[in-house]
Amino acid sequence: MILWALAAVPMAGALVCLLIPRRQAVLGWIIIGSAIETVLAVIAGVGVYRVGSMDACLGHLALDELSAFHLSLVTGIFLLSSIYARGYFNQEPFDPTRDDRQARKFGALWFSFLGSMVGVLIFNNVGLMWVSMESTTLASAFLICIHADRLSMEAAWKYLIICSAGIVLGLLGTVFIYGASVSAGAAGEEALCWTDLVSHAGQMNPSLVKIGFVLIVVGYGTKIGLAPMHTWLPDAHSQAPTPVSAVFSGVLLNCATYCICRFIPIVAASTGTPDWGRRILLGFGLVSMVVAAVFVLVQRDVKRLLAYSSVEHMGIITVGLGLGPAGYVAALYHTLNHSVCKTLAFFCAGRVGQSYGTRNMESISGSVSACPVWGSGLLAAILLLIGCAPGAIFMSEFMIVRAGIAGGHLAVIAGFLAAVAIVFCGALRPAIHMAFGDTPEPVGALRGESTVMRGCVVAMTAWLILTGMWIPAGLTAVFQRAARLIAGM
Amino acid sequence: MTLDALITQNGAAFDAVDVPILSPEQFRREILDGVERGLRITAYFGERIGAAKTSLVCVLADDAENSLSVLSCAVRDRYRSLTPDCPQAHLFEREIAEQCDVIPEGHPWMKPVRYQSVALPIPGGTPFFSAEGEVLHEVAVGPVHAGIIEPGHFRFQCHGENVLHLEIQLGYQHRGAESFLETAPSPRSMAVAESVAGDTVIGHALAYCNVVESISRCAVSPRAQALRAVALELERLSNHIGDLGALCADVGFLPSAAYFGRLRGEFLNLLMSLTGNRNGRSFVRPGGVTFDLNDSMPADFQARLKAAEYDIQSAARLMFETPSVLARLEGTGAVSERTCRELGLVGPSARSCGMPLDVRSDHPHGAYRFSHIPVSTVSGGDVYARAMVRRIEVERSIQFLEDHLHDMPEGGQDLRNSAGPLRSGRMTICLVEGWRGEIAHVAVSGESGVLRRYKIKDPSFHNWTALAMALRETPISDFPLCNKSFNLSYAGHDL
Amino acid sequence: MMSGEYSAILVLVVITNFYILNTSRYIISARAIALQGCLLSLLPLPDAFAGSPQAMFLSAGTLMVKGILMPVILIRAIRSTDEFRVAQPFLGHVASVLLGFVILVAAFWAGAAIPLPTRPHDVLMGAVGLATILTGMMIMVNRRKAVGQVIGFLILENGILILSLRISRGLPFVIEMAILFDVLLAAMIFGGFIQSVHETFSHTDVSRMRKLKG
Amino acid sequence: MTAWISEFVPALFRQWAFVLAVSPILPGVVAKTKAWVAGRQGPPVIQPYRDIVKLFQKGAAYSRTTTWIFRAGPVISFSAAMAAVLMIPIGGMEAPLTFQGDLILFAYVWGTSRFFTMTAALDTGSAFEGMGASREAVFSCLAEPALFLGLLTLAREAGSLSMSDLLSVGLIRIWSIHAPALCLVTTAFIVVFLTENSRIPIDDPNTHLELTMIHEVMVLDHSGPDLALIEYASAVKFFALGALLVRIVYPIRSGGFWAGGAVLGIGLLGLSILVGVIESTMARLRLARIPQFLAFAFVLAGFGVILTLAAA
Repeated sequence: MILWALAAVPMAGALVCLLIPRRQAVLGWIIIGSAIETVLAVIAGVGVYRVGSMDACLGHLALDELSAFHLSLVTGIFLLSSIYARGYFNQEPFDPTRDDRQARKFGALWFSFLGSMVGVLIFNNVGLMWVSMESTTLASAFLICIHADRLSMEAAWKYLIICSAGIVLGLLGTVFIYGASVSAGAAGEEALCWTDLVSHAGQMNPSLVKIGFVLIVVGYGTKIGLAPMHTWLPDAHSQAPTPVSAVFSGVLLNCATYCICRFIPIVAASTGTPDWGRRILLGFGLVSMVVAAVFVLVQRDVKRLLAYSSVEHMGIITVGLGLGPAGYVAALYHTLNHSVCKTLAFFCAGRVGQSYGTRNMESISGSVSACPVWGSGLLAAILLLIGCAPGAIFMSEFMIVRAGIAGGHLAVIAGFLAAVAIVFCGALRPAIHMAFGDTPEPVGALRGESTVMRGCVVAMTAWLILTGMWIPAGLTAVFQRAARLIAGM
Repeated sequence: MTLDALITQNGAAFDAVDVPILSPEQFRREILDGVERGLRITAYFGERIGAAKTSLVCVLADDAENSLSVLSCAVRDRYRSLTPDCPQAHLFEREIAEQCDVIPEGHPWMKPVRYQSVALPIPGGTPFFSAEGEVLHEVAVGPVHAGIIEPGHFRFQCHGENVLHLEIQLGYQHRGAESFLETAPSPRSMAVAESVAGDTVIGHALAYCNVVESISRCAVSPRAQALRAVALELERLSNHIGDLGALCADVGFLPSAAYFGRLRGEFLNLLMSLTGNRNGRSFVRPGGVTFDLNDSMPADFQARLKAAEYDIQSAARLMFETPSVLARLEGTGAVSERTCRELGLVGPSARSCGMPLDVRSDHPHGAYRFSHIPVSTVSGGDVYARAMVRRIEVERSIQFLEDHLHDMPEGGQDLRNSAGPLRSGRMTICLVEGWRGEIAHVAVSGESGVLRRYKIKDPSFHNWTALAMALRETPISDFPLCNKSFNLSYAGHDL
Repeated sequence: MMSGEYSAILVLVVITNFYILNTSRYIISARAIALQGCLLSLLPLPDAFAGSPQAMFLSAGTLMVKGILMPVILIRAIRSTDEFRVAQPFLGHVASVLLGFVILVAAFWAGAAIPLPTRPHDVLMGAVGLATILTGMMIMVNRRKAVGQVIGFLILENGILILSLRISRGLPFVIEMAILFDVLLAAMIFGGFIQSVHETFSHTDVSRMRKLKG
Repeated sequence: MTAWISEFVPALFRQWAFVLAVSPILPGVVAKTKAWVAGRQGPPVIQPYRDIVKLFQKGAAYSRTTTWIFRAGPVISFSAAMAAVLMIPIGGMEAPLTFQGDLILFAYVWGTSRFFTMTAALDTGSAFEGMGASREAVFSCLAEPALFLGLLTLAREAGSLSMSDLLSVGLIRIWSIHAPALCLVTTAFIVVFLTENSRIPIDDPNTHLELTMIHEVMVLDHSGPDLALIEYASAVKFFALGALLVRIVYPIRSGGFWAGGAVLGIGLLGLSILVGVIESTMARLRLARIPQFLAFAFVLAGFGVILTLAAA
């Protein structure tokens, strides 16, 4: 029942957006709709952890510990971004005749985007999961170029083409997995249901599964932003309106990682050894980290810097997924930390950028004094992102390193640490430059500030620092139960 | 903006002494300024005055303001050439040099335009552009050609199949048309005017008649004006359709070629019904026209036009929707809008570069003053664009004719008024949009009803250079196609 | 259906690929895509005659979406941008056709390596599917204009349909339909995007969009 | 030895007589078809015979710059054509001249003919003819791989390198197994056929535009009997390559030489009409696009090879 509701709220939300005449009302409705969805997701999540996984619609819709975790994260970040969007868009120049229509369009696409991501998470059938993933691309492409200027158009086109082509390879991989499933004796729709796939993965034709898995990693990896398929990511993230960037970086990438997680147990079971699939993930993860580390050094645009940081963190998560059960826990923890932290970073960067009228890091300086909340938020977010010590991200990276050393992947860990160190140095300098130094004149005043939003920033920062020092036991349990699913137990 | 020039209009006569005589330097600056502002040199010629003096006269057309400005200056035997700063003057200056023995100093490429006098080298007897290099080769074509066409020499500098440069040498057909017309109007001069270019009989005859009527202040009845427009459009139609057919034949696309070939005949036959011959000769005469349409003919014409229009539509659709034809036409022999502006192209060639130039709407005369034809422009400047302009113009001309025939002005006995003797010392500029483009006739009358100076400018005079430019970096095998797409007149150029 | 006809359909699919590689006119490419879609809709027919109503629906759905709707959307997008003219691809036509041939050879070699052939045409089908996928990718990379990339994408998508038929006689019905719907949606969004790109840039030459780097 | 001669010589002359009698009608049929499609009357189908007779009755003009090569060109190209037709089996019978590998001879005899036509053209020293020769060289170079790949497919399936075996009734068996592959090869051969015979869309035999011609520009300077030989040789070439195509499409054994010849003749008429229709519905390709077209033919033939290999 609650699964139906989860699916229905975004659809209804999108329709309602199209009917609302005024821009302010649309922006308000977005918050309300996301809040409803978040409440539903949290209720469902709590239910899953209390009672166990649930399903609906003849097993087509299902929610287990892994998807419940991601679902809560997705809806939570969406809610925060919706709140932020209101303030952010009010700062933009106002054009009543055009903006009402644009806001309606934005709202409808925003909800479709949310809906398709929820779809990815609640479909039990990996085929439908693919369909939802492809829909996220279609729904979000227009979000990037909501302002329809040349740069955002270019970014959106790149995003649309690269991700569509990439995700189609994911379909091909799914087809191979389906072929393997049929070879194991399954038939009809069940042959692609995840639960059934896992249960008879042992009888599947290993070579079909292997081909399929490689294609899946490449396909969904495009959407994750793994190098060398990452080229769309910096453009799309930097050109999209900031709330959209936050959602992209904070949850869209996670959804794609989630898709890969679903296939890990199948590969492990059918090839008979968990190592084969893990090696692929380690490889892609490390390459992404190194590429991102190199590009972080040469960035000037603050949002591009954050985008490359996303590539790096996705690499970290992928490496974590390649390190076995201990790595799964760390990767999931890192997923949470990265989402919260990157969202925070984009929020602050967007507001600071609006205030300075530029996103060029060299032109931004002294933001801590010019706009205290956002400037110090940005500093804190970047410091946390690059893994400064008393932070959640430091903790999760530390857990990954520990898992790697425990698993004997010393070379991998060496590369991992090197990349993290480069990013640390590369991002520290601009962060300090942006935060301190002389404030150039004039810095525009920010309109549409809300106490709620400032509160959110403070809360998010606090959360990140607190969980870095002390992880609540409940949270650990969540990660462990989700990791058990990835491990196929 | 004060311009030291006489502002006049198409077909208006004025006293020749009213034309301001500027100093050579001022003259030069005025022309350059004008061209800078977007005016075109429509005619530029010399007239000998006295023993060692030549008066240079330049007519600039302001297409936006529908006006013409005339300015002149007197030079002795040399002056500073305009061509380096204003490329569209290049051929005019070469022509002046051989007609009046005035040397434009600094002209980059002084060569004979025509075979004008024994003192000067003959066309083809002077060096050509040449390119040196191991991998370059030269191809010479003409003046005698494989097909039954007029004489002209083409010299290609090629790099493999691609043309680096094409130089066109004409002038083999020079007959002295201008000097034949520098007399009092007579039946003979009418025949000369009609033979300036054999395929533009109506156009040149009309221009000549406009000149005579304007100088002798002879009024032409509305019905005669209307009939002239009908004849002019029929000439345009038959030639445009013939060109479309020839383009198809050149790319080896037979169905449309055969179709257009037959349809061209339809329009020639219409012209014959109107004028008594398929070329439209002896129809336009000073003071009016020689034949009228009787009561039943407009309806008959309309019916025939309707039928032809339907056939043209289907043949054109076949041509413009066959991929193999389009592949040949598109992107072949492109002339950029800038080149078009610099060379001062006219007619369909200019309109295919997106320049809305059309005498019928920019400088309307006769019947075009009352009923307008929309200007048809296409962008791209390639063979496709030139073909497309013709196709659109065919449609619009037929539309124009149908409307026009529907309400022809009533006419009485004044179909052909008598043009009196020419008034002396008058000058006039008459522009006509022939099917190839702007035909300009400029005349100055002398004493006792004689035309003292008669200057003819056929549109080909501007457009030949465009063919050379179109060929650059184009495979030499596309030359015939490009040539056909311009379909310029050798005789009109050579006069 | 007889075996010769079945392989003839696959051969025709490959020929349409080459035809698209060879042409520089987008309207014609779009028509070739339509033809390819129609050919694809014939592929599930043997199963349909063998008594599978789902295969029948799949065939009808493919015909509807890939044979009719998508090409119509594409052609409308091309017409709206007013750019039917030749845009030289990065790699010349001769080179791309020859590269397509190399891809074909490679696809035959690799197609034979796909495990589990069960039916007589599986080798050919696997090869054709792979060749179509690779050709689609090549076209996406090689074309300058937005429309060209979309055409490449649609060919890629067609290749995956063939390969899915090869591997497992098509995905489960519901999913196949969902994918078709998704692809249709994608085509519509691509079409809309091409128009917006045209409005914003007044051309659709993707190779000239290179402001975003690094 | 004598028995062989008594068998070979009549067969030889019978073949020549047939080819010489039939071939000139084919261009006539093409012209008639084109005229008919365009709604014209057109020249009579026997016009090529008349032209050849007329040209033989005329004298020839030779430029002072030319040498013996210029005069040898037409003779050699005609002789080559006559030699090549000896390898064509008519009606499924053995050809007068047949041995293992005559396939390659068949292809290269045309090469010789082309070589001498080109050198004769270059011998004139005219820029036009030089251009024509260079174009001919490039395009025949590109057409040859397609021809060879196609023949290779057939030879592999027939298990023989002889034209007579290749085009025997064994083809029916190959059709039953490799129908798609043979269709591809046939299509490629049609392209090669159009190229070798300089027909639209490769070349326009009727154009008078010397700058765009390929084959015709090379023979601009020939006149009289030389031109007649060239015209005759090109008709024979049309016949020979056409016979190959007709045989592949319609590989039925029909009793005896004359019955087979009749079938072949009808097939060639059909082919001529097809060529006429193609010429009437297509524009000529831009010169720069011809390699693309030929590459397409090559790919088709290559695909045929792959299909037969994959099926094995």
